[in-house]
Amino acid sequence: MIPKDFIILIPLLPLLGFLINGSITYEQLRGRVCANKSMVSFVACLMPFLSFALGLWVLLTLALHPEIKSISTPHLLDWMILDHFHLTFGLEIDHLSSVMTLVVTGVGFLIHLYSVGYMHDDPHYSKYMSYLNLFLFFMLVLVVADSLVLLFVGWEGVGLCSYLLIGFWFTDKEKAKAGKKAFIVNRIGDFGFMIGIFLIVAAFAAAVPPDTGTEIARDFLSFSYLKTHAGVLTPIITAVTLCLFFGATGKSAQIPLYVWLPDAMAGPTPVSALIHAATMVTAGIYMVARLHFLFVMAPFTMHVVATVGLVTALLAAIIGLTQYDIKKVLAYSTVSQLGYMFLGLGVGAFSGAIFHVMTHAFFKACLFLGAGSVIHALHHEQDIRFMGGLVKKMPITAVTFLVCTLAIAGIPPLAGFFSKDEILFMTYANEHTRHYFWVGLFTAGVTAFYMMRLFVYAFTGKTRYEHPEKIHESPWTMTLPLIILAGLATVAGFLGMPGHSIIGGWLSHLGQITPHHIEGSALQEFHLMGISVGWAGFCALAAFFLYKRNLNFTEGLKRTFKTLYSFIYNKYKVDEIYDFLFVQPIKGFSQVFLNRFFDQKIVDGLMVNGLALSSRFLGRCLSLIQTGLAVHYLLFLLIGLCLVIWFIVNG
Amino acid sequence: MDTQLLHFIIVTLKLVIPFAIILTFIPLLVWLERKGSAFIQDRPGPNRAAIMGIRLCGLIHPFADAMKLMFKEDIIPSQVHKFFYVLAPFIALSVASVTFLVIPFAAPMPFGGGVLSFQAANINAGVLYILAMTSMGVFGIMLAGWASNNKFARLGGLRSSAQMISYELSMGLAVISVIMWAGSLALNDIVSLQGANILRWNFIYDPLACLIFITAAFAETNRTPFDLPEGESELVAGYHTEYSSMKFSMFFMAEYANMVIASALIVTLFFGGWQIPFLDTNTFRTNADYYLYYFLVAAAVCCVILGTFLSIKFKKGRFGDKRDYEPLVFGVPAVVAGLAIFCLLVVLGRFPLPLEAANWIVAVCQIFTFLFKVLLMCWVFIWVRWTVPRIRYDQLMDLGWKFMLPLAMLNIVITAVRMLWQ
Amino acid sequence: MHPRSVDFEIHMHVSIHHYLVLAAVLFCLGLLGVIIQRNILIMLMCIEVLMNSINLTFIALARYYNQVDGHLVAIFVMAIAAVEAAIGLGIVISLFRNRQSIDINDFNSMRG
Amino acid sequence: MNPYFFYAFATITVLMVVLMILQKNPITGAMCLIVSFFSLAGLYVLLEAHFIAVLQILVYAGAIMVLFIFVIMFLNLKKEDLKTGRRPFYQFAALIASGALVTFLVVQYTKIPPVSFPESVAGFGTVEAIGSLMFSKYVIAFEVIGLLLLVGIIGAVLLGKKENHD
Repeated sequence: MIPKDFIILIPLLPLLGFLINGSITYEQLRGRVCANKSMVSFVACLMPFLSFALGLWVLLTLALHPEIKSISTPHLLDWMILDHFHLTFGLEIDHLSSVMTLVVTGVGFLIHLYSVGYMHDDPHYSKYMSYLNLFLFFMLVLVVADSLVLLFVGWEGVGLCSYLLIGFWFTDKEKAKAGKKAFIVNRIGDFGFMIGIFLIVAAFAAAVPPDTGTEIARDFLSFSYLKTHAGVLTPIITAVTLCLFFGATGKSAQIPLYVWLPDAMAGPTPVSALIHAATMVTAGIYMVARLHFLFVMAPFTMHVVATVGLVTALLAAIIGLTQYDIKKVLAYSTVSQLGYMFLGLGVGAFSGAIFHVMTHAFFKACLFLGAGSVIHALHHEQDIRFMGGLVKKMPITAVTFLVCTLAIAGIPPLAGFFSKDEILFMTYANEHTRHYFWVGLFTAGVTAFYMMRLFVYAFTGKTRYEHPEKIHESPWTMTLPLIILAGLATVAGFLGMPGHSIIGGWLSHLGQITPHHIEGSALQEFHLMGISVGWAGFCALAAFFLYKRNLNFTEGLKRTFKTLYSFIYNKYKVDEIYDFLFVQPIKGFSQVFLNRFFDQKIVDGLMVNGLALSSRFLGRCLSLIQTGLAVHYLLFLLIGLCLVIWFIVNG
Repeated sequence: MDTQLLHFIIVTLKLVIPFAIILTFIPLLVWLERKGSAFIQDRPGPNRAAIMGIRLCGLIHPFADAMKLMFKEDIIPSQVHKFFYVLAPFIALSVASVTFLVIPFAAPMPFGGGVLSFQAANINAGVLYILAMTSMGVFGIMLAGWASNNKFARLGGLRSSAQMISYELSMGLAVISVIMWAGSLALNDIVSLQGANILRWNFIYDPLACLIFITAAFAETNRTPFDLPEGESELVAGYHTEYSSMKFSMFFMAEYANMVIASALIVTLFFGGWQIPFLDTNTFRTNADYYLYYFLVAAAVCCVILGTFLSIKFKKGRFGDKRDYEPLVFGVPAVVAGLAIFCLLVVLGRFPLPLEAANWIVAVCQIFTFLFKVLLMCWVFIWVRWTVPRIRYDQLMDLGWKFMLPLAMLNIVITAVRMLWQ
Repeated sequence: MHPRSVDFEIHMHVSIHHYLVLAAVLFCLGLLGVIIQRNILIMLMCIEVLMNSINLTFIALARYYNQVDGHLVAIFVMAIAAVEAAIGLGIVISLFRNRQSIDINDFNSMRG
Repeated sequence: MNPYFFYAFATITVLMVVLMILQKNPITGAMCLIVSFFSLAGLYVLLEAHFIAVLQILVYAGAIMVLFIFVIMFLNLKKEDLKTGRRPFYQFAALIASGALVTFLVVQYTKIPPVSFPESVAGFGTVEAIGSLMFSKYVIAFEVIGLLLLVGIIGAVLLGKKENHD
C-alpha cells in the first residue's frame, strides 16, 4: 500500500527534472556550463519513469484494496482563507485519476525516450527536455488535483507549456504564430471555464444559510464536496456545465475552438505526439468525466456535448481526406477522435470515453511518432506526395504504423475497435441519440479511409523522395517506443471486452447511464460490432486498393467539385471567417480606441503626464510657502500652535 | 519691635562687615604686593610717600595711590559704548564683593536664645553659590573689553571669557570631592567637619583637589601665571586699556577683591576656615578665661620686646630729617601698651568670664584666625606672581582642558574609592 | 476696616496663577522675539527665554504639588539648553564664516 | 513681603525680555537677558527652589550667556552687520498671533479659581531631595542627558572647527 505522502511526488518529480534541466539551460545560455546531453537525457527520462512507477504503485494499491475509493494527501497548504471559503491545496488519486496518471506518465516516458533520439541534434536540447518535464508536471497536477481550482492551475500550465513547445522553434515566424494561436484560442476556452468556476462559487456563496454559515465554510470547490452538494447548483446547472464544456472545447479542440490544433503541428513531432494526441487534448475529456456528476444533471448540455463531438468528428475526418501534410492528417484525425470521445461523454459513456482516451493515446502517439520517424528520416519532409516506398527502408516504423492505422480504423482485435465500438454502441443504446450512431458509423468509415490513404501514400509504392539513398531506419531510442506503443495498441483493447469490460468495472464509479430499455444488449452489441467492422474494413480495403492502384485517382473528382474541394481543403474557411468576424474587429478596436485613444490620451496623457503636470503645479504652488526664511516657518509654527491649543481646549 | 530692630541691625552688619573687610584688605594687599615684589626680586619697595615724614614702611603708599586715582580726570573715549563702558567696572567690583556673603568667619554662636552665624547668608547650596558668583566676575571683564571698542581690549575680554569657562570646570570638579567628604554643600558644615586637627584638614586629606582648586583659582582671578587678559607684553593692558582714573582703580580693586575671595574660599574649603589649629571651639569656649589670660601675657611680652627692639634702633641724624623718628613711632607705643596690659593683668589676675563674653572672645579669635589664614593665602598669590612667569595661551588651554580636567575627574574617582574603603 | 483694603489684600495674594500667567507671557514674548528678530544670536537667546518660561511653569507647579520632580525636569531642561546653545552657536560661527552675516534672512539658500 | 518681591521680579523679567527682543545689538540683548535670568532666579527662590535658583545663575548666566558673549565678541561684528529691516507684515502677524496665544492662555488659566500655595514640606527643593530623586527615579534620564551633553560637545567642536581644505 502506497504511503499517502508519496503521491505528492508524482507531480513533483517532473518538476524537479524541470528545475534541474532548466537551471542547466539557464547556465548554458550564459555560457557558464556546457550541457552534458546524456546527463540531461537521463534526468529528463528518469523523472517520468519514476512517476510512472509511483502511478503503477497507486494503481496496484487501489486494485488490491477495493475498499479504498481514493488516496488523498493530507492537507498540504492553505491558499485562500476567507469567511465562508477555504481554498486548500490537496492531491487526490482515485480510479479515474490513476488511469490518467498511468497514461500520462507512461506515454510521456516513451515520448521522452523518443525525443532523446529525435531532438538529439537540436542546439536547445536541454531547454526542450525541461519544457517536456514541466509539461508533465502541469498535466499531472491537472490529473491528481482534488479541487476545481487546482485542476485549473494544471489546465493553465499545460496551456503555457503548449505555447512554449509549439513555438519551440520560435525563430520561424509561422511557428511562433502557431504557438500564439494555440495559446490565445486556449485562453478563450479558459474564459468559459473560469466563468463556470465563478458560477459555482456564486451559487455556493448564495446558498450559504445565514445561521449555519459554518457548515458550508470549507473547500467547496473540491470534487468530493461538489459531488455531495451538487444539488445546490441545480438552478444554474445548465449554464455551469455549458461554460465548463466551452472550456473543454478549447483544450480538446472541438468546434468552435478546434482551429489551433492543426496549426500546432508546427512544434517538434514528439510534442505533437505527447501534447496534441496523447495527453493535453484529453484534459477536456478528463474534466468532463471528472465532473460527470454535474453533467448528468444537465440533459441539454449532454446533448450539446454529443452533438458537438459528433459534428467535430465528422467534419475533421472529411478535412483529413484532403490533406497532404502527414502531420496535418494525423492532427485532423486527432480532432476527429476527440470528437468521438465527446460523443461518448455526451451519451453518458464516461468509462467508454476514458477507455478511448487510453487506446487513442497509444495508437495516436505511435502514429505521430512514426510520422516523426519518417520526417526525421526524410530530413523534415512532411508532404506525403514526396514519400512512398518506405516499407523496405524503415520496416519497424512501417509495421508499427500499419498496426496503429488498423487500430484507429477500428479493425479487430486492435485497441481502437473496442473503444470506438463501445462509444458507438452507447450512442445507439441511448434512445435520444440513436440517429447519431449512423453518422458516427459513417465517420468511422471515413477515418479508416483516410488513414489507409495516408499509409499507402507514405509507405507503399515507389520512393518519390529525391534522395532515397539517405533514408534509413531510426535509432533504437525512437523505434523502441514505437514498438511498445504498437504492442499496447494491439492488446489494450482487451481491457474493454464487451460484456466483461475490465475498464468499465474499474471506472464503474463514473456511473454509466445504463440503457435500461435495451434487452440482450450484448447480442445487439455484437450485431452493431459486425456492422461497424464490416464498414470500416470495407473503407480501409477500398482506400488501400484504390490508392495502391493510382495515387491520383481523385484528380477527376477534384476538378469536378472544385469549389467544394477547395472549401474542404481550406478547412471550411473557418480561419478566414474567424479572422473576419473576430480578429479584424478586435484589431481595429485596439488600434483606434485602445491604442490611439485610451492608451495615448487617457493613460499617457491624463494619467501619467497629467499626474506629473498636476504634481509639478502643486509643487510650484507649495514652494511659494518655502521661502527659505526661518522666520516665516516660525510664524507658521506659531499659528499652528495657537490652533492646536485651541483644538485641545475647545475640541 | 526690639528683636526686629536687632535683627535688622545684625543683618546690616553682616552685609557691611564683609565688604569693609575686603576694602581694608585691598590697600593692605597692595602694600604687601609691593613689599613682597621688592623682597623677592631684590628691588627698592615703596619708600617715598610719607605723612610728616613718617612712611610707616610704605603703608602710606596705597592711600596716596587711591587719592591720585580718585582725583584724576575721568576720561571716556568717544568710540566706546558708554553705558557698558561705565557699567563694567561696577560689575567687576560688586560681583567680587557679594561672594563674601556666604563665607563663614567664625563658628555659629549661641546668642539671645538663637544662634548667631558669622555668615551673611547661610545658603543650602553655598559652594554652588560661590561658583556661580565667581563665574559672574567674567562679565565685568568681557563687557569692558567689548565696550572699549579696542582691539587689545577685545582680545583681553575674549581670553578672559575662554579662560573662565575652561577653569571653572576643573574648579567645580575639584570642589566635588570636598563636598563628597563633607556630605554637604553648606560652607559652614564643610569647615566644621574639618575640625581643629590640622591633619584632618582637606589640604592634607585631599591634596590633589587642593592643588587643582588653587591652580584654578589663580586662573579665575586672572593672576600670574594666568594673567593673559591683561598681558602687558602682548595686549598693552588687556581689557582695561581704555580705562583711567577711578574706573581703572575699580578694576584694580576688583582684582584684589577677587584674590581675597579666592583665598578665603581656599582657606574655607581646604585649610580649616575659622578653625584655630588644635583648639576646638567647645574647649575654647569652656576655658576661655584661661586661654585669654595666657594669650594676653604672651602678647604683652611680645609687645614689650618688639617695642624695645624698635626703640633702640633710634639714632638721631641717620637721615637728617623727620625719617629719623620712624622707629619711635612704632616702638614707644608698643612698649607702653605691653606694659599697660601686663600691669592690668597683674592687678586684676585671672577672673571668670561670663558665657556670653567667652563666646564673643572665641568668635573674635576665630575671625582673626580666619583673616590671618586669608592673608597668608594672599601672600601665596603674591609669592607666585613674582616667582612664576606668564604662560602662553595655548599652554593655558592645554593645561585646563587636557590636564586638570581629567585629573579632577580622576580625583573624584579616587575619592569615591577611598570613601568606599573607609 | 475699609472694604477696599480687604480687596487689596486679596489682590496682593500671590497664587499659582500669577506664576503661570507670567510663564505664559514670557513664552509668548520669546516666541515673538524669535519671529521678529533678524539677528540670529538674539533669536537663540529668545529660545533660551522659551525654555526658561517652561522651567518657571515646572517649578511653580512643583511647589504647588509639593513634589520635587518639577525641579528635576528644570535641571534637564537646563542641560538641554546648554547643548542647544553650544550647537546653535557652533552653527552661527560656521554660518558667519561662510556668509559674513548673522542676519537670518541671508540664510535662505534652500528656498524653493 | 512675598507679593512685592514677586511683582518686582516679574516686572524686571518681563521688562528685560521685552528690551531684549527689541534690541539689534546682541551684547545689549545678552545683558538684558542676564538680568532677566537673575530675576527669574529670584522668583525661583520665592518658590523655595534654592538649588534651581543657584543653578539658574550658574548654568544660564555663568555658562550659557558667557558662551553667547564669547561668540559675539569672537565674531567681531561691525555696525553694518547689524542691519535692521522693516518687515511690518510679519512683525504685525507675529504680534497678533502671540498676543492671541497669551490672551488665550491667560483666559484659560483664569477660568480655574485662584489657589494659593500650600505649606511646603520639610526639605523641599534641597539638594538632598533633588539628588535622591535624580539618582533613583530619573537615573535613566540623567544618563541620557549626560550622553546628550557629550554629543553636544562633539557636535559643537566639529561645527566650530575650521575646515582643512580651505
